[in-house]
Amino acid sequence: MKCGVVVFPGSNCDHDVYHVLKHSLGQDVHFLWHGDSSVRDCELVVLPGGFSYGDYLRAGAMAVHSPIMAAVRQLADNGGRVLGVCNGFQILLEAGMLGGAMRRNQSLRFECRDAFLRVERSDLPFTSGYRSGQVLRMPIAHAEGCYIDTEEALDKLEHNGRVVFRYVDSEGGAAEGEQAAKWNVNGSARAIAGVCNEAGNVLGMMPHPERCADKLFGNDDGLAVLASAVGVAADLEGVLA
Amino acid sequence: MSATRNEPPVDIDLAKAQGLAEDEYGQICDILGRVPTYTELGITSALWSEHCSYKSSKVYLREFPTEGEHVLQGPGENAGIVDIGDGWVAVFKMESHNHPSFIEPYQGAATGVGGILRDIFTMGARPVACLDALRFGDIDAPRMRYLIDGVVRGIGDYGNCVGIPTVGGETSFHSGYNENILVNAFALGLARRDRIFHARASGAGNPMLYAGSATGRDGIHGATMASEAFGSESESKRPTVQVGDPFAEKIVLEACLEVMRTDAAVAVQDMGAAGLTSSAFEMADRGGVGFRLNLDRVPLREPNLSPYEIMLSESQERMLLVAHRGRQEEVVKIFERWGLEVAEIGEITSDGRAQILAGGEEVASMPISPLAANAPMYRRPVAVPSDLAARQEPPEVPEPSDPGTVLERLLDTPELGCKSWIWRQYDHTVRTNTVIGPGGDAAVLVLKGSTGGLGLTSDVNPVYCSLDPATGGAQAVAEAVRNLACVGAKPVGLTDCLNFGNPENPEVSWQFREAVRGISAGCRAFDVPVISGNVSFYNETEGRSIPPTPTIAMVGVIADVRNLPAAHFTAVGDRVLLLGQDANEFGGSAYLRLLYGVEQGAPPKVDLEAESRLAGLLRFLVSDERIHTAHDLAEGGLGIALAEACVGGGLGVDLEIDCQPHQLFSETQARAIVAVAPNTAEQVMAEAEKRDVPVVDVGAVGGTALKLRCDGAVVNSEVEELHRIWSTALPRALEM
Amino acid sequence: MTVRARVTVYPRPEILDPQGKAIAGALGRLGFDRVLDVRAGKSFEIELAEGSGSVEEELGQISEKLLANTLIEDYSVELLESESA
Amino acid sequence: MTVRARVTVYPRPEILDPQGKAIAGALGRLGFDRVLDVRAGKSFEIELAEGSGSVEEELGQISEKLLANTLIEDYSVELLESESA
Ligand SMILES: Nc1ncnc2c1ncn2[C@@H]1O[C@H](COP(=O)(O)OP(=O)(O)O)[C@@H](O)[C@H]1O
Ligand SMILES: [Mg+2]
Repeated sequence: MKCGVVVFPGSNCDHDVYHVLKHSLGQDVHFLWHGDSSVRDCELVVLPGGFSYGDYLRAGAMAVHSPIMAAVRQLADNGGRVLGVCNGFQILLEAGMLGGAMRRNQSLRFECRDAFLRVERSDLPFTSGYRSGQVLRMPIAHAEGCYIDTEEALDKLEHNGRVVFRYVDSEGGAAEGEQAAKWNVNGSARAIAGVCNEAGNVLGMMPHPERCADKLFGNDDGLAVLASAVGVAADLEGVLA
Repeated sequence: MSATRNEPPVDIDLAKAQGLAEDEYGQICDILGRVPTYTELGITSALWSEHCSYKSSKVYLREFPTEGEHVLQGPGENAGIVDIGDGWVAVFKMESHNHPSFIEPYQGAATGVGGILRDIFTMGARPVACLDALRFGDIDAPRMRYLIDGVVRGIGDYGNCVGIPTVGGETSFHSGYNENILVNAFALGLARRDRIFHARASGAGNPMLYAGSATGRDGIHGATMASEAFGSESESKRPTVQVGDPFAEKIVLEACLEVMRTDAAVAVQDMGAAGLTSSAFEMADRGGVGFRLNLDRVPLREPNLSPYEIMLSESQERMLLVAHRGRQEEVVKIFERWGLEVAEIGEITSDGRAQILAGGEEVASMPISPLAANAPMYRRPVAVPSDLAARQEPPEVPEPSDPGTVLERLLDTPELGCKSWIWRQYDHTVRTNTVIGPGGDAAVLVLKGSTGGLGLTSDVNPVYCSLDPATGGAQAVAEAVRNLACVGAKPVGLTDCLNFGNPENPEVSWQFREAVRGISAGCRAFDVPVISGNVSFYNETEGRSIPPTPTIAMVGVIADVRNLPAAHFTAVGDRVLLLGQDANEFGGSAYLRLLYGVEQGAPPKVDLEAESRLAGLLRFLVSDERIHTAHDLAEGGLGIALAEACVGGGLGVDLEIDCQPHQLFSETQARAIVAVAPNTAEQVMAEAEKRDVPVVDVGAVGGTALKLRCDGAVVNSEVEELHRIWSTALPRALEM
Repeated sequence: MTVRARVTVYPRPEILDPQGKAIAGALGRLGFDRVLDVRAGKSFEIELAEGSGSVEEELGQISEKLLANTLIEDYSVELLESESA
Repeated sequence: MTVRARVTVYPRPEILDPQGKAIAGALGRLGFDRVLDVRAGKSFEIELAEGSGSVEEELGQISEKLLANTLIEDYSVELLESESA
């Protein structure tokens, strides 16, 4: 699949995503410059992690106004696939493409560690490689990952099945109660780790699938996010070879 | 040349106020053949400062072995370079940011990271990893929690934003740092061997370009200046704290690497300490050329900076480049595309002089190489510390009444507790090269596109160094080698950060000389060259100096990173083998210091040959994929090493050890534990014996407790409980 | 002529403000026990060139477009003083 | 009775303000070309219980001790309104 990875000033997971798409999944990948006004013929565009414009005002706030974002929006409207990871998720939120907003982590500190996620939907282009209810281990690395919205909006989000990943405990149980802070790593409302749009072709998630896409790092739980997105069969053993 | 503008007249008093000694002032007058201008005086005092000239340390640093088969660039450039095979080179260096971090921990530590990253990418290498070595005082000392929090946030926020993982480091606490904390930042970059860049200016007529952030009054050494003589108003406007802008750094980094790929640039250098002065002079001196700068063209953040201020500003995230005449447009375009300010501020000349213009006047005209060649160098008086013999008296070692309780008490200290509260605030997985991050003995990076990788570690034990700096220096090198060996890495080079007190104090000078001697001996024994480094003197408050702290950061190569052992136990049933032989050594031990407040005795002896044999054995075992676990013994001895190996994987052990209970905490060097599948234990033991490394099988992995019997004493501690104590010790002490 | 203004941005009242809470807690521990509540916001001082349109309107747009995320934040605009160049 | 006050904290004028710089740049790219300069600061709204000492003094101490890093930041205190409970 023809894939684009957007480079904003301050992106720093751009090469990591590129590497997985190109070398682990054998796709046709290009970098897209934030100043470009077209995504060319890409069918999947990834907004990578990092600190676009230093995240100086609010994470993602300045990147939204880059010329490329109009083209990304267009692609999404036309049914193309858009994946925002970490800073990319924050940018999608600031762009109003997913609803909700990010606040600083509950701990008020940057958190770099593994989180456990439950796959809430496996019928999306990004999750078809998983089983519904499957528990994944995936690294997070962010300071502003606490997803919030009004109760009403959250209810609607849930109702429409737009919660794609949720932070859970290592057994897949709810990250609630006394242990909530341990598992819901940033204090997100309803332990939301990733959401999609109505149509299901735009996904934003805080954890980094590209950082756990290779057995070398002791974890390839994230590979199927990217593999699914580019339509590589969910038979991941084949992909890994 | 006449005095320009309304600058103060230069005389010996002003020179002294700027930190120049009387004969240094005489020297510069001789070199110029006249009295320097105000700007020239500032330039000279900066270039000849301890920080830039290494005047008190140079005579000793020459002892370091700096050459080796892998070394492409030793000390003298922005960073050292070693060949790591397959056409790749590793570029690395460590630097201190101690004083700024004590004043303003967040910005001090952040700009420390920024500075070391620039040192790496100016060489054409992409930074891929950082380490941070931190020394704090007692947690309850004034401001200490604030300092710790600020330093950790500063390092995290800067490195995270630039997108370079901090994959390891070290952290220790000692009252000797109550008033002088240490922040040492290490960075490593990778480059293709044929794409290395040197900061060596050449080619008369080539334009000099300034790129990055605009210049403000940051960090000019206002304190040492004669303030009456020079507008006290502008003095008061000078910020003492430099503020880092990691976003600017990130784009400067990307833009510089892009520029270097074009061949349009001749030389690139960052503006670090002494800013434009040191970058321009060093670049020209290395290339044997001169330059002409027009300060009116320097981008300024605020109006009305004097030439003196522009030359000495330490504003962050700025670069100086020399481009090939006719190709500067390409360079300019790249910087502009990244949204950076760029200006042509001068050109290279052939006369070997630094000519500096401002407001149509010449404010400085100095011959460059004599300034460098005549930089002062001192062999300061040395004296053995008067209390040394007393401090080295053998300590009394109390027998623990219950070694299990002792173990728990040790794990409950910030010193020996888990440091994850720190490294969780650092992105250690970005760039997806981190095979082993913080928490093991050494960090491991994979070199993408191959199975090979690098091991990185930073080590020193300041308590040992204070009891015997030569032994402490050698021990730091040995420990680094040992930590690398645990992940199968063969050392290729090291960088150091030598943190000491006031070199004008003969006892400090002695410490420095001895430490360098010890490090050099270590380097020779392991055949590891020093390829770069940094000296930080004057870590002293009210006459009290820090413990001598020569931090060593070492890099090793690993042929295959795919099946490395862990630092913790991973498989039930594994045999636990103890390598090395205890000699009951407690001088400077954690046991005496943390439980009894005693820092007494000679530090553990360093047997460099035994260390070499152990490291060789460990590397062999790792490369042969025969071991599941490898963890060296360091602070806290066998007891702490076992506890760490248990809590790291949540597995217990059942062991029988032939020693007296207190020996569990002896810190004899050249020891490690490994765990192996039962059916390979014999082979491994035979290999150890063949290599003359003492080895005993002490028991097996399994169960939920750390169980151990020695000389009638019993330890039986639930691993879960040990984990709870160990993992929360630091945040509890910090109350964060 | 230039105009100076200040835009202040606060989390909306119904949104939790963990930073404000943390500060209030820290102040309590420092012994400032009169402190009942803290809200943490942002403040921007903006210098504008005199132009044709209304300054307030311009600042409103600036705030909506960039300075505040109106989903979770409120903003207010305040003119400071004008300066002749 | 409670007192409400606002503490505003800004980087000192001579200190680099990376945030302000980045925001000014973004506003320029958005076409707000009247914007000459932006400084980014913090704003705290504090609610205090009526007490014996002077409110201003208390807020001064709070600012010095916690809200502002006076090495690099200036602060100012402004009383809002009092409310009877
Ligand atoms: N300041 C720090 N930053 C990052 N990692 C750290 C820091 N301090 C300690 N660590 C990590 O914690 C682990 C234990 O450190 P240390 O006790 O110094 O190890 P060792 O005794 O093997 O040298 C190491 O993996 C180290 O990298
Ligand atoms: Mg170790």
